[in-house]
Amino acid sequence: MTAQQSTTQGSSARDNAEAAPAPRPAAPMTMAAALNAAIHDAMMDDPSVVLFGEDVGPLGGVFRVTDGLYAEFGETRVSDSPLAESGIIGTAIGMAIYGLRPVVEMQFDAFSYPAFEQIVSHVAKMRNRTRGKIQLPIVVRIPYAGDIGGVEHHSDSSEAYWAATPGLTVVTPSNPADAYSMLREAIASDDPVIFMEPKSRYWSKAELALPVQTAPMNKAVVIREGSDVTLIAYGPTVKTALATAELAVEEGLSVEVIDLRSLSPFDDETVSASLRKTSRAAVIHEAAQFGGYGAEVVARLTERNFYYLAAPILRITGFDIPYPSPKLEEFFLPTPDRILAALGTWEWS
Amino acid sequence: MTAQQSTTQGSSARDNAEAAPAPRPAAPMTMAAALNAAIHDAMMDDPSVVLFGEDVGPLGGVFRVTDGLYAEFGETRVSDSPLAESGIIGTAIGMAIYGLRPVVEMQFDAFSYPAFEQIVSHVAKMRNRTRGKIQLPIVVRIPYAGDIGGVEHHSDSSEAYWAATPGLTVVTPSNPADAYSMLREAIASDDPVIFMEPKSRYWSKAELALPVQTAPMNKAVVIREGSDVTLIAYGPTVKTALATAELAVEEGLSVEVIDLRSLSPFDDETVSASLRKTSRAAVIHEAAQFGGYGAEVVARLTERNFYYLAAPILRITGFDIPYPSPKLEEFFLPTPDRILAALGTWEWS
Amino acid sequence: MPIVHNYRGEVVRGAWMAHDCVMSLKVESVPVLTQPAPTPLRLIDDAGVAVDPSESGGFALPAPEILLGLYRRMVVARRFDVQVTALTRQGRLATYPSALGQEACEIAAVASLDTDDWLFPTYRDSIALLSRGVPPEDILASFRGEWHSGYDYYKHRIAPQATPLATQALHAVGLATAVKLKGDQTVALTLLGDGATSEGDAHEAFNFAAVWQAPVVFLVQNNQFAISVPLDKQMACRTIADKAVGYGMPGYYVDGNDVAAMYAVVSAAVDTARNGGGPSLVEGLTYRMEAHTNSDDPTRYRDSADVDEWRGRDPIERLEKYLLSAGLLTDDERADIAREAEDLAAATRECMTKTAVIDPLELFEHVYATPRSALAEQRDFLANEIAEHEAAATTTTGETA
Amino acid sequence: MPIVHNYRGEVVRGAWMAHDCVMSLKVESVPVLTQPAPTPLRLIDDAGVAVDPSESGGFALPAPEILLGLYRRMVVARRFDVQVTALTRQGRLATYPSALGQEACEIAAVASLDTDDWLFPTYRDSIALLSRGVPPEDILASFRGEWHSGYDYYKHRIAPQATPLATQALHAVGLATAVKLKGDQTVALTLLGDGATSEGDAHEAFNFAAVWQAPVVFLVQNNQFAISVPLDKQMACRTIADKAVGYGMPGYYVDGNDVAAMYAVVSAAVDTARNGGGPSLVEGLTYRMEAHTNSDDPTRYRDSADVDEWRGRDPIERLEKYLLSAGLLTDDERADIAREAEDLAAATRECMTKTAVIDPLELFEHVYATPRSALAEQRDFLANEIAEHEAAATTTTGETA
Ligand SMILES: Cc1ncc(C[n+]2csc(CCOP(=O)(O)OP(=O)(O)O)c2C)c(N)n1
Ligand SMILES: Cc1ncc(C[n+]2csc(CCOP(=O)(O)OP(=O)(O)O)c2C)c(N)n1
Ligand SMILES: [Mg+2]
Ligand SMILES: [Mg+2]
Repeated sequence: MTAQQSTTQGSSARDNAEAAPAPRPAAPMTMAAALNAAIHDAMMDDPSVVLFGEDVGPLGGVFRVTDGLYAEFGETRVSDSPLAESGIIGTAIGMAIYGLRPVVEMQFDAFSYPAFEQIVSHVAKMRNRTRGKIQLPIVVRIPYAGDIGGVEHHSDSSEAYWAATPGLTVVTPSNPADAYSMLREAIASDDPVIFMEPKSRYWSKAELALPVQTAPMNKAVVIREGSDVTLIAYGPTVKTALATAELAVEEGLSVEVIDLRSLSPFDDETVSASLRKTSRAAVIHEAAQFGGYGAEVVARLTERNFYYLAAPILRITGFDIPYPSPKLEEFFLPTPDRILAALGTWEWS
Repeated sequence: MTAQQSTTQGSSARDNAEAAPAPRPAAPMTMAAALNAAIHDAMMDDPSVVLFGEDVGPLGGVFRVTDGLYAEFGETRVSDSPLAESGIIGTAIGMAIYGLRPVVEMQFDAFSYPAFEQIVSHVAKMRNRTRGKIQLPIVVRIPYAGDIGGVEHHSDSSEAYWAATPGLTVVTPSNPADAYSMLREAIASDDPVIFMEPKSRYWSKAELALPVQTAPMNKAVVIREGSDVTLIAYGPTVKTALATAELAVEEGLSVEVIDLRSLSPFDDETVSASLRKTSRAAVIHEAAQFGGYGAEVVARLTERNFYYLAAPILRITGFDIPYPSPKLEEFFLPTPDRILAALGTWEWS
Repeated sequence: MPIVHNYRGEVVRGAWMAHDCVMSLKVESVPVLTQPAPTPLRLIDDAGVAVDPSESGGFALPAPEILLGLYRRMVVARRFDVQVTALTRQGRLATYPSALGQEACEIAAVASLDTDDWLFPTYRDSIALLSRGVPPEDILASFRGEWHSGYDYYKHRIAPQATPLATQALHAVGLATAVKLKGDQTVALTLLGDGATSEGDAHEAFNFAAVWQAPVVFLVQNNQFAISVPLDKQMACRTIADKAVGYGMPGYYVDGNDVAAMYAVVSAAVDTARNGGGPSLVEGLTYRMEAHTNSDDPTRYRDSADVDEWRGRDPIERLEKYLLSAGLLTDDERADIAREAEDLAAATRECMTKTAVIDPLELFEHVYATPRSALAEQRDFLANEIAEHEAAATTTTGETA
Repeated sequence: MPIVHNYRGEVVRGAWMAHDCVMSLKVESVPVLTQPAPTPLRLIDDAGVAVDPSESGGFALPAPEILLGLYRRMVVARRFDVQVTALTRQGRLATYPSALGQEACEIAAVASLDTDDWLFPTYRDSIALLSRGVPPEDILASFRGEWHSGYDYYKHRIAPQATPLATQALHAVGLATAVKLKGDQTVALTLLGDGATSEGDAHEAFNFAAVWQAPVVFLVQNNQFAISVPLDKQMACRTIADKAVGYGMPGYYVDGNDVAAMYAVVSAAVDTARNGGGPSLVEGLTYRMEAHTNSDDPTRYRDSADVDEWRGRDPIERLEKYLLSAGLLTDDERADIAREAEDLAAATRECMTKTAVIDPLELFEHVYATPRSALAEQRDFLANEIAEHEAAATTTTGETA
């Protein structure tokens, strides 16, 4: 490859991504299937997209997200790597330097930790280090969070680590349509993207006519209008927030629900606008509260909207303990009841 | 070793730590020397304390914190390990299971990242995993932060990663007396402790009569009384906060300064008390702001003291970018001027 | 038998496969191997016939009572494994990684250890725990999702079953190093899978162990798959034992379905470690007969033909054939072993009927040795929530009553 | 010359040190080595005398013009290194890790690569960058603290000098794999230190490269120290080349102060990679003559006697002796080389007089390709702050005027 090609790495891919295939008839589709379709379509459109990781080949991934891709695209573009996460990210970096757009998988997010150095010291910093000369269009897919009855290490929520790392873009879909649209956008992006997939939502279904394009992946979306309070959720807790909003109706409480979608960057505009309307907000996530992503949400919203707040922004999250074993996770996970109870602690004058 | 001994691991060490050596005459001492003395005295008091890492032996560490210990205690208790951080933490875990109390060093905090999995998945979780049957009295010393003209990877501030991890205790001294006292307490603790040493303060001096005992390491300390605003700092920014308080006097502003000392746990009592007195606060750290430790400080203090706040709690921190190269770090680091300017943005009615 | 000179000019007699690259090897306690690499060392062949001593690399067939003991333990262990797999299929456990077909490796490992030695197992090695005396209910606590791990580590000298691959190998090396520093005689043995050897932690563990001459044995169960990934996508060297060369420790390539060979080699490696000879790497070539876990579907990535072929190399049948032909296994003995196995299976089913009720408030108890007020607050919060729910529940029942 | 059978029954002819454990080796392009291990391969001995071909493991002495070119590049590179070390002692640079004494490895590496090949260097390898055409001011940008890295990566086909040890080896393997997927002819060569081989990333890089048969060459400069830690605390195998065995790739153990041998072996390894023969591991046994960096104090951990001994094995003097005795180096040539070296030194001093002014606002420019409003706000904040300070400054001067 020539320096010419190299320095224009990615842009061609972006164009390709825009030249999307013809719409297909609507069909009910799980989030896993939508992710699969997104990778498939991206590989069709852009020959520089390659896929590798542990068990992503013939098996199709332990969650079957890459099902059939090995058969269709073959060994050169879809491959099972040796079992080493730092090796997966490190080699993806080298491939990206040469102009490929690797899509790699960390089988479960606790298993992304061996790759922490490659992600934090290189994936996040390479572009800044080289004054923009080298960019790394890598997508790191990470199935995260719990509520699947998984044994230890299979239900972590690692988003706080990635979001705290300048240079990384961190997004997470909560539904099949976003899963397809955001993954396409992530693969087309010239920035490295940590793409966090909520395991518990893999089998959630929606009627989709692909290729579907939803809001840009760096935008939060108000998915339910309300006037009394804003619930801020992402990934697995969006469903919880919507259920809470339903429940709240009986209590005469009008709840607005925001799906953040993008954890880094944070969409201040959309969220602050909602907060200024309702004057009350709570952020909901599975991860432990202390130092969790919710802290940033509370801090920046309070800084920017202090005089609009009728009450402190609440965090309804996991406890400050390691994620529990299957028989105890129900006590750990934020529930609509717990969220409603928390809202009840506010002075509602 | 028998199960008996094993299950009582540590306690004996704690007793030893209390039986401190006779006071020595006061002498001016750098933080590096105080840390060295703390390790030395702990090794004297407790034969189960061992020290290893990269270059901690004959060289005495790249910052000379372990200077002379190899000569005094010999190869069996002080050793240079092969060059592998995951190996250092992983073997420390095994040693702790057998009843030793390893004190290990990560040469610079960006170089703790290869050990991230061992720290997050094992050091932090082993005690909970085993229902308290196995505890890991390990101290991980991490020289952190910048302001030393270091090249890339030598000035990171990784505290947000550790503080967000349940199971870890994270502390950081800002002066020689605390350095000695807190490190002694960390080594005597039955919990694993991430001991973060502010590089830029290694050569700061104080008059010390060892063994000195300061406040418990899980306590924050008000190091300067004030009535108008509370500055919350830790490690390298404590000095900055004090300088700001001095400067503020001219502007007729009475600034209270808190040295957090413990990042996890967070001393809500002490900090909230100060905040309720001054009704205004700002947290100062070197690390990037987004998802940084300051977010937790702002979030929990606002949750707990909302109706006492005259203004939003501010964060004066590094920018949301990778730590800059030496010639540009001055623009990145929070300065007294920048902090004062920030306080000026509040409505002071 | 290869003779080579190391760079100190000393004559070094090498170990299996790793011959002329080994310098840290203490030969006294390790029999010299003579078979041409890379046929795995075997003492009893597939047909159950003892291998000619000239072919057995200097390793002697273990004594009859030892073989009988290994047979009993394998039969009992398999019964447990099959029982738990069945229970898992009934949805009674969150997950269970079966060791079916790997009994020779698992039992040889445990049988080679003294009571004071330490074992560092993985999720795969439940039958090793069983064979070392951990009660079924304690083993199953984690797979039932009651708690992350549920046995007495210091009583059994077994670390928690590790899930993050290869991480436990470093723990074993650390413990073994502590043993050495204290001048104790304990040995640490850690079990790894073939896939796990690709992780950086495996490399760091091998290297730390060799440099520190730690009394540790690395037993790699090469069951030829890492979930769906076959060995040839995992490494390009001939055998996993080859990897020992790069660390200066002996590497042994052994038929992992021949419990006699596994026992002979692992015991020798354990002796070497105990006698100050440093670490060894033992590869047991075997096969994972079951799916990776109950949630796996092997038909997606391997031929049933291969599975059938390996069924023909069953470690238990092989030893049984030998014992029978050697007249070492009586019908009474077999009946007795079968009874023990069935009793264990019954006990295992029985323990599943008791659901250990774990107080959710215990979630806050063990995270730290030093109490934290913030956690106490959260515990109280949960206690309240639970109390309110129960109150609500009773009132509802009250109403409906 | 050893002949062994791999487990497919194929006859495999091995490479230096890694003989009979190598199966992935394509021998066509790799000369067969016959010297007894573990004397490092040498083509010109310490005294500057050419080694008898029967002793040279089948590697031929490079042609005179190549040797002359290597000599020139080493002399020039050393002059640069010495100059920069001097400037650093004057406090003009933040830091500089010198490669003094390692010129044979550094120059042989660069000389073995085509312009389209890629180099993945470390902080230690500035003279390799220089020899590949990177201007002094671009090399020094990072050590002067102007920016983290400062040259044109795609023009020179050189990745940023890596600081996190062994991480760059994986980048090299990834790039080489991409080359293979695209069907290109490019080769990636990465430089590592002896200490770096202990990191998990080194293991993963070696293994991925071997499994994927990536066109990559791992050149380990064994300068026998990792800052203060000597090799015997780093590993227990005989040589770093031994490590190749566990990956199924050829390992070469070479005198790292003999540029002729280093060039011959590294070029052969590069050819092997280019011709589809997969990766190789080359160890150059050398010595770090300077401190680790200017902030290091070697007297704390090594004898000056060792340093003196290695000064006697100087790679430049050795080749010079050979060239002179062979009548290949004229006085004019030497004068010309000296002039080139002095010119470079002058240019290096000159570039230090120019302080590159970097706009602090650039700090926000390259973090993301996709603009972020939050970062724009922070940039504006800093711009304001700077403007105000300047305003304040001018008013003060105004007053004092
Ligand atoms: C660090 C890490 N990465 C990924 C996984 C997910 N995982 C669990 S088992 C497994 C395969 C392990 O294969 P092997 O080491 O051969 O052991 P086996 O399961 O065959 O006994 C994988 C990839 C994990 N547990 N840990
Ligand atoms: C992951 C990591 N750990 C620690 C360091 C700190 N460090 C910088 S150089 C060095 C020694 C490296 O030795 P070696 O690999 O032999 O290279 P050399 O400096 O001798 O060229 C260390 C420990 C680092 N840069 N990266
Ligand atoms: Mg396996
Ligand atoms: Mg070195």
